[in-house]
Amino acid sequence: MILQGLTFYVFAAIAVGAGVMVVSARNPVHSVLFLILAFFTSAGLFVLIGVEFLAMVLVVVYVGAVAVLFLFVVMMLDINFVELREGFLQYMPIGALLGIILLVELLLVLGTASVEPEAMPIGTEPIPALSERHNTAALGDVLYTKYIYLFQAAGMILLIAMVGAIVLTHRRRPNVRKQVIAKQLARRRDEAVELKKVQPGQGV
Amino acid sequence: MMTNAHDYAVAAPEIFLAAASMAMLMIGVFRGNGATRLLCWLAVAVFAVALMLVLQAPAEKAVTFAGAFVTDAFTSFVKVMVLIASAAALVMSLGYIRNEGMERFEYPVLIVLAALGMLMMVSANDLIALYMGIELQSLSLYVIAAFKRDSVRSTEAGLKYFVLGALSSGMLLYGCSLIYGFTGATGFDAILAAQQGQDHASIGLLIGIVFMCSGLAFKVSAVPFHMWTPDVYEGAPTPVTAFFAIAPKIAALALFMRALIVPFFGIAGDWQQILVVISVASMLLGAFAAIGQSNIKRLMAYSSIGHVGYALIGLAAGSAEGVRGVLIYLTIYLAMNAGTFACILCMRRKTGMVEGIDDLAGLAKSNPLMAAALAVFMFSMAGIPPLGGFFGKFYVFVAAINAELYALAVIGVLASVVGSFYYLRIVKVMYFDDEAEPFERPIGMEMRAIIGLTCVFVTFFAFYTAPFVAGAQSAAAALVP
Amino acid sequence: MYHAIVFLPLLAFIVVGLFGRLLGDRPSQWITCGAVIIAALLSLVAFWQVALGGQPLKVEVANWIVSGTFDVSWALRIDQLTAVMLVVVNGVSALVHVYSVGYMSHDPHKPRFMAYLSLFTFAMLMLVTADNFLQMFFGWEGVGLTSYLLIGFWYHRPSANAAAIKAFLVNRIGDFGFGLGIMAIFMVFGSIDLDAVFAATPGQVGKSFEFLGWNLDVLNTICILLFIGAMGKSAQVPLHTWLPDAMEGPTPVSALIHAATMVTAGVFLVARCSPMFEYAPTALIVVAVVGASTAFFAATVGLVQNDIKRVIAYSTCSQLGYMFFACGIGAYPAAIFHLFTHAFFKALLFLGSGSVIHAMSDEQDMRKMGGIYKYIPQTYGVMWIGSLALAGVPIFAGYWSKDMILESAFAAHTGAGQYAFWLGLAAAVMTAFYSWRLLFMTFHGKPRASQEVMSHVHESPPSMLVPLYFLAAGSILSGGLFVHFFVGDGAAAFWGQSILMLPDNTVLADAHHVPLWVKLGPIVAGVVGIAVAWLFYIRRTELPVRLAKVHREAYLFLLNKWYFDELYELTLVRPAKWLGRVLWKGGDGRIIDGFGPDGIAATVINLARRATLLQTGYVYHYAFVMLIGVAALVTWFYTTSGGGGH
Amino acid sequence: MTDWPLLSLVTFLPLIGAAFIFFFTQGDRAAADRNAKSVALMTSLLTFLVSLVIWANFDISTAEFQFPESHGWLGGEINYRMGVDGISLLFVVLTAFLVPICVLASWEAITSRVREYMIAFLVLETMMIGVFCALDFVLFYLFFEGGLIPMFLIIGVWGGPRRIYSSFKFFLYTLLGSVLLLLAIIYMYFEAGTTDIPTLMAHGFTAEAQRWLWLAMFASFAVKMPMWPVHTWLPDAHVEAPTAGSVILAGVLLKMGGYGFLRFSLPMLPLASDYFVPLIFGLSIMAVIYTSLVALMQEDMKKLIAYSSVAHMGFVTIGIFTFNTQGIEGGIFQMLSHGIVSAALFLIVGVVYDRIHSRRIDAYGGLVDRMPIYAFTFMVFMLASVGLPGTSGFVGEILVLVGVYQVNTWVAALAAIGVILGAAYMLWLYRRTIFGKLEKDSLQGILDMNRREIAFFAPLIVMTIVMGVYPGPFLDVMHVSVDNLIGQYQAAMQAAADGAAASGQLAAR
Amino acid sequence: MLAIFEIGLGHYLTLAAVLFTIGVFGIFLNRKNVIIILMSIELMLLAVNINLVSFSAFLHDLVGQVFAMFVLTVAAGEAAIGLAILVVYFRNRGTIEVEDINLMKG
Repeated sequence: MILQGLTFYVFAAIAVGAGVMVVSARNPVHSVLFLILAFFTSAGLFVLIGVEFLAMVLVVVYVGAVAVLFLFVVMMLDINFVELREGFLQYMPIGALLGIILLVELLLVLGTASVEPEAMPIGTEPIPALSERHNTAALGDVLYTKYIYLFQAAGMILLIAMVGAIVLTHRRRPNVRKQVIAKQLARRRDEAVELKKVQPGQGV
Repeated sequence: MMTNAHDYAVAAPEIFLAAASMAMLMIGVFRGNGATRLLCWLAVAVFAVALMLVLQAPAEKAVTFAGAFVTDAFTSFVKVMVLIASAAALVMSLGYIRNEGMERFEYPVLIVLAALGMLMMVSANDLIALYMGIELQSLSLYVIAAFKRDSVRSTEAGLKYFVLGALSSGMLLYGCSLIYGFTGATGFDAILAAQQGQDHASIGLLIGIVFMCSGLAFKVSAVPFHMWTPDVYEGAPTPVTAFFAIAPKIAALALFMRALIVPFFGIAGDWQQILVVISVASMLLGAFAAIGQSNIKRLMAYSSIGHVGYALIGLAAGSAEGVRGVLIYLTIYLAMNAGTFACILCMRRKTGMVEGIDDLAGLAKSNPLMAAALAVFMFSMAGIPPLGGFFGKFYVFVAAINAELYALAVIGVLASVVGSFYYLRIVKVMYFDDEAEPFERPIGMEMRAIIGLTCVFVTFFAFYTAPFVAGAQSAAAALVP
Repeated sequence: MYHAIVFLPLLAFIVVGLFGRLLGDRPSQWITCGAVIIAALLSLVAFWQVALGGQPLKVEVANWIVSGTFDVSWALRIDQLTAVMLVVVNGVSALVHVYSVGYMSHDPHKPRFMAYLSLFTFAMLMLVTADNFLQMFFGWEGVGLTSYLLIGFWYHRPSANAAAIKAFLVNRIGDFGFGLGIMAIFMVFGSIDLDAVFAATPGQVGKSFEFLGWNLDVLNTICILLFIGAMGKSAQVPLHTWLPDAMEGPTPVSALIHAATMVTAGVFLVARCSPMFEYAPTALIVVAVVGASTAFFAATVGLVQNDIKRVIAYSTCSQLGYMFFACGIGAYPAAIFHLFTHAFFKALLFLGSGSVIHAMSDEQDMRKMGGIYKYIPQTYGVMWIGSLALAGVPIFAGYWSKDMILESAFAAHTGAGQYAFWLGLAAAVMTAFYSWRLLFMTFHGKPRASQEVMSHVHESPPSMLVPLYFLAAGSILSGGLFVHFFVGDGAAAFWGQSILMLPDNTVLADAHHVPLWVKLGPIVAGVVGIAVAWLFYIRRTELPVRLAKVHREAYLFLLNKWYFDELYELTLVRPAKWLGRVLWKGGDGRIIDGFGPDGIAATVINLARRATLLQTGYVYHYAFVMLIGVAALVTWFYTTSGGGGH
Repeated sequence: MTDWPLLSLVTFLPLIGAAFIFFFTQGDRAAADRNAKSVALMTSLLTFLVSLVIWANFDISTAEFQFPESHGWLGGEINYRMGVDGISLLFVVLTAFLVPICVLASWEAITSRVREYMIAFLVLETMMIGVFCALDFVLFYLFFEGGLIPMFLIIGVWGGPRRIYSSFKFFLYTLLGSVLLLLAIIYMYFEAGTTDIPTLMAHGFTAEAQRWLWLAMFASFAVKMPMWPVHTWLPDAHVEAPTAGSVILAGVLLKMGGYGFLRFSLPMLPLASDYFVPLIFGLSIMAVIYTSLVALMQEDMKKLIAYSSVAHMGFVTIGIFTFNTQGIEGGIFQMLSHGIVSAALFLIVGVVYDRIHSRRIDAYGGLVDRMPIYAFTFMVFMLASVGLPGTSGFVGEILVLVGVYQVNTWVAALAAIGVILGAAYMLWLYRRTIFGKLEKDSLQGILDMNRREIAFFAPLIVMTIVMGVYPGPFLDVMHVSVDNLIGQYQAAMQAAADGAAASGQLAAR
Repeated sequence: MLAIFEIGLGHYLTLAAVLFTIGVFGIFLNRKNVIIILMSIELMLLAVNINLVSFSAFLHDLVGQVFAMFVLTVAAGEAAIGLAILVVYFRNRGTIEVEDINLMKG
């Protein structure tokens, strides 16, 4: 019990600290790395409450793909880190105050929240006991049946992401020569070589 | 819980759109950018087919995919509008993308995908479906906002839209998570059931609703979540702006209505307060900020903010009359905006597109028909009878008065007077000012058709209001218990 | 026939007014003169039948305004009073028409002038034949209009235009009272038909109603309101200022409108309403006092005027005062009698002076005349006759009526009566004085005009002289001939129902039994006045100048007509203009528009500028605004739902 | 004959004409312009003819709405209903009468965009006639507001130098007033379940609701009227509008406010109308005296006449709110009369404006020398404007004064002072333009009115005199309807008094 | 003493709220470059996921996890699009400093 609690606090503290560093680190590369850290600790917290599959996904998808993508872009764009310019901090106090008010309210409301599963309506998807069904399997049970519609929609979203990323960033450079193997293979002799009769004394 | 063929049939338009989009993508990939024009017309045909599918769907409520997807008279009504708006936006783009070097085959595909997202939004009956629909639509929109990728303005628009959009979907999601947590369900019907017996929402749920509303308000660009609108409208390629101004607004408003009215009908008194605030703020800001504009696209952005404010009056009423009012409002809004943007897309000189309001000077002399049409749209937007815009306002005010939101109604009409000022200014520029350099002619057939049809629709709306009212009525009845 | 009397002039007006330029001068004159002469002759017939025959009648023409119980018709009421007026109006009008043919012979706008005259005649006839107050008001305003048109006939002259407007406006002020009176009558009696009102009058005695917040006696209030109208039209103090200025009009106009007919409409009104005034003692006192004051005031001013027409104008004013105070003491027949005689001799005087002016090449200033009696003997003669009649020298018409009035005033034995009597007597002296002053200054002494003018002095053409003879005859005969019917023993029979005098109003009868000195008073006054005038202007011509120097203030006071015009300019005209400008520039411009549309527009534009300033273009500001929205809403719900509740 | 939808015909006939011009007068500009003018004239004359037919078939013995038409429209109880009674009929005729005159008056004055101008005018005519024929409140509002659009364009496109300011002011001002009316309509719709005007008249709203509704309507009608202090749009609009625009503005559009009071405020909200009488009287008197004083100082002819319009409309409101026959009939008659007289006065200004292109009073003087016919015409209308007996202006004024005198003598007296001032500024105007010496060089060659101008002034003069001398036919039309109106009002007041008495008794127990 | 080690729903929600707020702060207080904003958004989504997952666990309801999974999917797509837009913007302007993104305003 205590161990569980302690683990939570440690992970939570690291997550928050990493979060703060993400937004405040001067070097964007550091920010990405702190983001990865935040994801890792969150994955740990997920495991703590028995949500194994999502913890996996978080690490694999996020850390493995998204965060790396960020890193890649940061590197690619070669962003020089700039100092804060003058005068930009003048609204900082108001903004911070507002954010903190919001946070305090959220905490006051949510910090003490508790739910009683019994009071909840029937028709939702109860988590089967871990002994009966793995978390991953349980998810798989519903994902491809009950949530097939959303699953397909997620597919469409990824399709859009792909199309969108390509359409925006992919450039055909007109002056770059590319090797087209098929073209090379399809080339015949008579296309490449032209025979000319050369009149004597006149040159080509 | 297995889905069967019948379930799929309910979602036929969406499935068709999804399939068609992929097919179009294939055509595009194989035929290259030269097929853009073909694909555009194909997309229009796809929308037409989807429209037929929507229309042939039964009017009674059908829920499928484990409660995540719903069709009824309301969804049909809205989907028809969304599809028409999308098709119109595409048709309007034809000339522009040719002239502006935007002829890339992904454009129609992305529009179809966005439309798919909108249809999903309209039919969403579950928080997850809501989110997925919104994202499907938004991601497409982010991309087409930045579609003119060599233009600083277009990409800046895309960037701003994306950043703020992502922020808003973060808020929306946060709200959804709270709603889920405090009701234990994501399905709208289940959420309603979960609150059975409670006449007041818990504060946690309320905060969830606030966050969700702010996310949705962002999508309809209601104040104070509107900030992206002017910049994005100005920066995005004009046909894209036209698209932005119409279809996603309609879909998002429909979603807004369903997401508040269906699951939270019992605590309407709570969320109405939110709506009243953002509605008033939108009307006022739309009216005031537009006055200072010199770019017509930017002006249209503020104008749409104002219009959303009016539409939200209907939602704030939270009644069947209110929903009816919003639907009628949106119908006319669709026609007015389509027509106006078609006119804006005709603002073309030898040097390229122009967007200044001053560029319209003396249009009444150089192109009287277009000027007349634009004037009709402007007066209609100002809500002057007997043009269509009046009826939109009329019905939302009907709802407001019925819900005893007198102050809201009074502010609304006063804001409409202020708002009419800038609409008049456009008429003034066209009719009273001296001639500027005329626009390039001829205007394409498709533009003429759109301007003509919408103009006739708006002008003579008074003559056939009844069927629309009846349709909206039954649609509203399907939504409001 | 009665239709013809009233509508012939209208017909003439329409024909000549619309087609005058097509017809030409001569036919226009023929048409108008012919129509009015016929009407005049018919009026004599009417006088014969109605007045002497004692057969009043009514002619319905058409209905006019019907609105609920407010039912007004066009109708002609021909009773004895009307018949007398018909004779006066049409008679004088016919003569003036004829006179104008000669007088206006050099004017380029003859048809217009003739048409106006005919229109005036019509309006005046509508006034005197009115069977209800509204029709009377129609005529009332109609004569006002034509008066306006004719005063401003020479529209090139700024002074003529100003005088015309002044006449119209001052009359409007009077009409204001008249109008309120009519409304009050309708409210009280439920009708404005004369018969109905008069029949119901006795029932209203002593009753009171609310008027402008006060509780006032019905009949007195109504009568005073009507009398305000009469004051305006008949140039009684303080609404007299327009009449002298009206002399800017052509002289025939002055004769017809501003001496014989229109200005007497007020007297006619009071006489016509005698059935009401008889029951309104307070109103009668007001009438008497105002009339007497005017008689005196106008006479004083007349003493020093230099314009020949103005002298006569003030004299008219003064004589009208006589008529009013006659009414005020209840001697309506005496008033009408004076009206009747006055019409002749005053028209005569005006037309005579017109003849003089004509002779002097349009010179009106008496100081530039003198010594012309030899050149225009006929005019000189008729002027004498007119002056004698005016001064009330026995045998002449004026004697009979004026004498009667003064005697009645004395006989009334009331405070107002005494006031009127003494002032009237004083005015009689002055009347005689200024009449002969006029005669002497104009015709006697050394010629003061330029040589050139004097060389052109000539007697007027027959078309001008013939009317003068007619009028001269009237000035001599109309008094003695009709005294029996108007105020004598035959009066009661003559007037019949048209003038009501209550049984206890025996003023007419009493007038015949006043002390001898009272009877002689007017004659003595006349003689004294003439004598003084002779002394001043024939015998000792330096006296007036000395007198004026010694009593400079008094002289200036009189010369400037008691400063009435200046007073009005200062208290009414200028403040109105000032107020108009202030309300326009300040009220409309600065306050209403400033805080209203323009102010709101400026505010809106200002707000618009601020609203666009919010849109900084920075993403983080946008995000911040969104955050503000969310935070505000969350806070709102957090605080309203009690905070932290579940 | 009465089976025909005469009212729809008279309402939409001009619209058909406008459509005809829009579609069929193309081609060569001069020819198209000529054709457009002819079509507009024919259409408006035909409309006038139809309106006369309506008048001829009108039964003056009943207060019912006649020539009724009813079709489903917006669903619910909002229907397309038309009908006229004694109050509205004459306004229809007045409108139809003035438009051909306006078309004629614009014949040569308008040289640019003639087709558009004629279309705007015909559309405007449809809206104006529709206002007076509509028997459904929403339909009424539709026409009421719809007229703003063509009028805005007429002022803005064909107006004077400050036309933009004026047209905006006109549009926004009137719109601001009207939108509150819309809310009132909606509220009434919910209270009574219908927007059918006769039904609403019979519906008794609570005293509290009446006051709010009344104020909302007042906002609209007072601006339209215009009443002091919301009148400032009028002088500007009048000054800048082209002649025919001013004519219609003064002749018909202002009447809509008065008509609104008569048709809606009085019968539907009798208690509130009674309650607000002091307000109306106060503002009206203010209008009469204030604007008369202001008019006195004007230097612009049109502005002067515009201010005089405000003053005259003050009489109308006074008359309407007397609640007695004379007052109301006087108010209506005054509106009709003013519709003709002020319209004519604007035309009068237009005549010289077309020649000299100045509206400043001091640009003129001595016109009678060169323009005697003009001077005569001006004289007639000037006199009618000052309410000289025998002209139409008098009948209305005296009826109003008689009516109000029975209610409040102070108001009558102050209004009568307005009459004096009215005479002052009109005579002053006349003197400065027509009389005096013709000294200005610009006026030396000025021509008198031509045949066309005489042609459209002649009917106006005839109407002015006829209505002044023999107003019977006009008053007869309204008697029964006005009596009915007053009857309803008195019944409502009685009922309220009874109710108060009953509740008082209850409280006493 | 032991009570604070009793980890309940509130703890998770608190953590999520803090992370969410940090994310929001990151967006509107960040003056450096847009990429940080994108990362802040990821932080927000992470917070949402924590919310969903913890609700799911405490409600014994699988839907929350399903939801979280979809959120993750979408977030990946969103990141891709966002970065793509960022790249084209960078190509056009040569900068992604937040201060510089204000070509359009008013």
